[in-house]
Amino acid sequence: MKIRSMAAILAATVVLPFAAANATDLEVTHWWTSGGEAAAVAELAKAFDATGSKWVDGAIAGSGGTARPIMVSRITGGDPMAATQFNHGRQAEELVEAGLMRDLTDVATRENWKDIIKPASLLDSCTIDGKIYCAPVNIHSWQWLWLSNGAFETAGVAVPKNWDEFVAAAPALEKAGIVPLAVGGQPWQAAGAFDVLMVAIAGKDVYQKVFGDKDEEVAAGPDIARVFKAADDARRMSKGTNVQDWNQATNMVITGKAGGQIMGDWAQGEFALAGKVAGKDYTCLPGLGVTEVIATGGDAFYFPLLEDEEKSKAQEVLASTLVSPAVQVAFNLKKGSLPVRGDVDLAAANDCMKKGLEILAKGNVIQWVDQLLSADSQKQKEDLFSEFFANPSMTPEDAQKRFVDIIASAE
Amino acid sequence: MTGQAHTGRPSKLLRNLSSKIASIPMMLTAVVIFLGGTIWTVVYSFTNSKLLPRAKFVGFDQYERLWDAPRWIVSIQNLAIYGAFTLVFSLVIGFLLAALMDQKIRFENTFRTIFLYPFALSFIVTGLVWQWILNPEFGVQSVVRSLGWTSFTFDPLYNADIVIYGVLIAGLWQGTGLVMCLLLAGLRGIDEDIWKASRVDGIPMWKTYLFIVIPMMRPVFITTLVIIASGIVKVYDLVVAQTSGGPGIASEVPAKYVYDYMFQAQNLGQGFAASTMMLVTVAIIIVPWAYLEFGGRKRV
Amino acid sequence: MQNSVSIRDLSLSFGAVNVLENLNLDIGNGEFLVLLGSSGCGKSTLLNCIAGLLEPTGGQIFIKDKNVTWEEPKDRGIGMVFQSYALYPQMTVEKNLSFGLQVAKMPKPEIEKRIQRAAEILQIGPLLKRKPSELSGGQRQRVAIGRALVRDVDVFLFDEPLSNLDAKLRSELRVEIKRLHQSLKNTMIYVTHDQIEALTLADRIAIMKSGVIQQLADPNTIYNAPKNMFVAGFIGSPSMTFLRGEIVEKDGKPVFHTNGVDFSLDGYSAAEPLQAGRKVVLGVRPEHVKVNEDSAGAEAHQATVDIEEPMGADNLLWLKHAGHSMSVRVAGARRFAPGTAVRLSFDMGLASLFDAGTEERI
Amino acid sequence: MSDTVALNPGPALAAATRAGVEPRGAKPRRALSGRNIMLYGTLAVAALYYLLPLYVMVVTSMKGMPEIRLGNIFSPPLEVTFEPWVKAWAQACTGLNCDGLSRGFWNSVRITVPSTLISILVASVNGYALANWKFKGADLFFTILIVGAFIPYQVMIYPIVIVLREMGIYGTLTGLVIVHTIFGMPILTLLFRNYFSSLPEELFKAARIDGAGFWQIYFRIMLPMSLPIFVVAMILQITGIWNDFLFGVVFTRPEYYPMTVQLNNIVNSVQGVKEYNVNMAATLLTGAVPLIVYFVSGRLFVRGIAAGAVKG
Repeated sequence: MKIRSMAAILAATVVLPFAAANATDLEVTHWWTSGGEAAAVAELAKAFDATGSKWVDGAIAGSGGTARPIMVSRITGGDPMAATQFNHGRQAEELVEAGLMRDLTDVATRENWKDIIKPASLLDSCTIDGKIYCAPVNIHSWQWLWLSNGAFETAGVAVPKNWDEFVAAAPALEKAGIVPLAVGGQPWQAAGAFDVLMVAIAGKDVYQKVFGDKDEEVAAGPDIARVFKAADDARRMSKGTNVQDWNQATNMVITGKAGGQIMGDWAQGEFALAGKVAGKDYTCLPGLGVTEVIATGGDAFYFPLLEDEEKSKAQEVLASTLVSPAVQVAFNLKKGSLPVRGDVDLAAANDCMKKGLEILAKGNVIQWVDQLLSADSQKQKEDLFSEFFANPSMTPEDAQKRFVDIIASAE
Repeated sequence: MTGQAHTGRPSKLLRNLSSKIASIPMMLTAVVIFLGGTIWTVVYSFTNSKLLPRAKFVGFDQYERLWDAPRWIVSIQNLAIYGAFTLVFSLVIGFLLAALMDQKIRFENTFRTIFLYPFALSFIVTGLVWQWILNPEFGVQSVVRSLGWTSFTFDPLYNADIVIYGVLIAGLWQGTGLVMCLLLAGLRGIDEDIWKASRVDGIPMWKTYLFIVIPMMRPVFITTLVIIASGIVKVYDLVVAQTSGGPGIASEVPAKYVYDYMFQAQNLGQGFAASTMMLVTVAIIIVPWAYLEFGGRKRV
Repeated sequence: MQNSVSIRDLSLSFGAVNVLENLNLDIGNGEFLVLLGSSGCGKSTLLNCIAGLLEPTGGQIFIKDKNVTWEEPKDRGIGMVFQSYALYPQMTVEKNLSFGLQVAKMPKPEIEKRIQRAAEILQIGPLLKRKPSELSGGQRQRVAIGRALVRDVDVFLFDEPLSNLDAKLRSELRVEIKRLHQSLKNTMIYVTHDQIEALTLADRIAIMKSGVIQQLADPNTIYNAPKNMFVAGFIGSPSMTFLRGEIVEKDGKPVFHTNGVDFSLDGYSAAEPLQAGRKVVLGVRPEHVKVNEDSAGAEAHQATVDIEEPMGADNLLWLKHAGHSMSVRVAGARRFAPGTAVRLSFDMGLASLFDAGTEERI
Repeated sequence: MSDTVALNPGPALAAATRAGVEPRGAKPRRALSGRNIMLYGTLAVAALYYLLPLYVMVVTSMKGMPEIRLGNIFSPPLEVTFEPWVKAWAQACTGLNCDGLSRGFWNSVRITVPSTLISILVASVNGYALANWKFKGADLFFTILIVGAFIPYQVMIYPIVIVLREMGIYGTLTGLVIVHTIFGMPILTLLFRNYFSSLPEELFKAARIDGAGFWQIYFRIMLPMSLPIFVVAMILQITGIWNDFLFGVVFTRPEYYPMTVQLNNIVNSVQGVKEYNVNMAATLLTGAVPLIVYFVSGRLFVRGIAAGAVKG
């Protein structure tokens, strides 16, 4: 206690001369803890601190699975933070329904979010009963196949331009001792890869029918059967990956130990960090080179209802800061994600990012699975696909049956 | 004996009052947290609570889904395998080490410290370091291969059939030291005359251990059993740190199912149903035993 | 005599097991009462009830005419000495003695005075600064007695205080306890399973079995006129010889008859008329039989020596007599080879006669 | 060694204390007998298995990343560097805070000290009440408690969040201390109950005759005789609480986050290169406190267990 009060006095004497006396501390929780992510968060913090309030960082590493229970506990436990990260989608739905979250409709109307936030589906995810409860900050898309140019050179085949070519090249890679497709052991990677395959192979409409409308018949139909066949190929090609984390799998592509990886756009941060250049050292194929779409997954900030008047005001300031153009540019460049508004200029973006921006501009977007399915169904899917990818004796037909069950029971 | 005011028996509630007051934290913990929490969990397992608990009852739906889930079945099987082997091996290894330590050896303190120190480390650390050692590219396998035996294969963490034994190796590493300590303490509590008697009678040492000493160590075995068994049921961190349940779902355990469904899947009802199944299993095994062991007995 | 401790209808049961059943007992002021019995007879339980360490299921306990049934031990005016001494290991002897007084918030000078007095009486002055672990068994038990002494109470309770000591120390401390009682004149209640302690120390002995007092009397009565066969058999070493037989009438007088041998009952004062045909047991203590080497004689009590056990002062003979085995005590100087034929005569005034059915004294 | 025997008068107590110190098995015969070779050989092999991970941790923590990628994990470092240690302690980032584990160290101390003390105090009083002042129904509560030892912590998070919220102490240090006290209670109460039951009952009776009440007997008679079991309880609690991650992070606010949260952040920084050397250094740093406690008091630990857990 002594140390704390001393620190408070110290802080008071130091801060007072510079900042406004009524600077408000807002605690923000998130699970962005890697180097690139932290740099991106720092942009948010810097911009917010400039408004006269203070960003108190509450980072919890270990992905949303570790962090979310903590956030939810604190909100329901009556000791909420001022703002917290969730993914686009339905993760915070019930907290909103329980009346624990702050309604941002005023800010959104004032700043005209309806018009500036693109694609509109992002704001739809934030909207419950006509009210807006979150501020989207970025778009992360999953639809990418990252290929190691070096690996294909070693195997003596051309770098594939789409999924089918990639599958065809696999035997050559294997012969050269290269794992064709790196799939890390974490369950969400296998499930994500399948979803990407679905969009690419079965197309947008089927995807929307299965996940959006929860159409069992389509899920049991031939289109999805083809997707499972492709997943079976992917499973065969992924044998020998033997790593857990996605970035270790990415590292296999970077070092040429693996031919490719289906992973979201955040993977390019790893390539950049390793000093690799898009087009020369590696190739990125959005939509697996088959169906060029971008799914609008990503992150948004939610604001728990606080009693403190000052803090409530600061929450609104933070919300508007997050979507402001300058912050969007600075944050997304560091994060490697796409901005949530179409009216900003990302000249500094690299090749792959630009490809994404183009697709986005064309409006080839879909809602990502997180926005369509409940976390529960997502978890069931993860269980299914992590088992499927690890267990060669599970037939695609059996897997599809279980997949249909999950879709049937989804809400 | 006349003329004395007849003092009646004081109120039952007030007898042993200090003891009762002092036990309030224990009673509250037992009743509010353990019992109350359990009942609450069981009640809400019959609801379709998602992120937040809510009382929309759906009967046995959650249980039907639970027992249809391959992952739950695998978790139960894994727990059975892990539990049986942990129980047997930690008792056998722990007892063997304790018996060896009890041979008036030199450097007893050193050996004991070596065997016991892993217990000071968390399961997270244990899982990490064994993941590292069992990693085929860096660890034991690569070292043996680099020594010339190139076909040597030892990759338990990447082989779905044996991954749970990889977890077992780490779990035993962390826990057997404590078991050894407990049993060593138990051995030291045996009257020396027992050894003299069995020596005079010419009973072989192993027989003395098996038929005389071990039965005499019943109380310490019970304490040990409680500690080991409660650890087995709760196993979670180790698996998360070492394998994250993989490859696939091959090393999933029930506690992880509970946690994942409660928090990652945001399906409290499902998590509670899984918890309830665990609690029921524990209750069926433990409650009668615990009551026999700790309940009815009078202190002599 | 005013009663110091009175027990009324005391019962205690653990679950379905009755340890004490409707027990009544009055102990006079300054009396030394020994509770004697084998283990499990309820004697320690009774003592613990008196001390307030066990709550009775029913009945009442009075100390100095005050109903203390539900009082705390400390409010009963008792001190207690335990078999294992129960000294607080972390405290010095002095602290052990003063602990209870400190708890009672007694002024320091008074505490010191009492300790000095106790130390003098028990001759433990030089030990006051030591820890219990540095004392011998006998010293520890003295300190334990001292702890009761400093409390300056009316009633002393001893729970087998000498059982953990070796034979020599035991007899020494026995004498000391007796001396203590003589000088302090407190009421003492003493639990033991050792009949020698009981006989030597007690003003009165209460022999217990299965939670019931079998006989309550002075040592002499207990020894010579036991109330029933249990008491008769329990007291005395070696045990009283029991001969099963019946009363027959001979020459108009009742006579004890067994295995074709008659015992005249002259000199035995029976409490009830001895009818012929009644099945009875005759009890004879080893020292109440006279052995004559001369095997001829009018009385037909012929016997042969089976085994001889010389014990120094005494010589114990195991005899075969009329199909019974019988122990007889003779002076140490008189030696008998096994097989020797002897003639016995009995001192019927000191013998006991019990009903074979009820086992009660007739 | 034998002095401990003399210090304790009660036979049971003496046996219990001595028990922790003296080996009792059959005596060894010759120095280099086949039996001895077997004996020490087995122990040495076992010791290797237990030491290997520590060795790997230490060695890895002193290598640079390039060396880790190349070499095998058992080879000693070619170039010893303490960079990973420095980084783990003072530089590793969690979100915006780049001050490594040092940030959480004092929090861990602030959590561990009161939690250990209070949980031990409560559990020892429980054990004492159960052993010496048993009241009707006490066994029932104790049985529930023992069964409670088998409940996975995760299951109890929600109910406890609710209880703490209703008490108004959610997110406070007090709340966390209570949570640690609750979950330490079953095993500790079992240990203390067994220990106090093993003390001679006559001592307790003597103290009651002397007029001491519940608390006086506890503090003045029982506590001074119970050092060994308190050491055991302390070791168990310090280890458990220091290593706890879940409660520390769920039931407090960021300013109280213990060291394990930073460890988790360093080890699980998913989106970045896995720095094994920093991970290992962080692991060792986090484990240092319980490890030191073990190395220092391991001897008392066995003695305490001998005194407490053995008696049923």
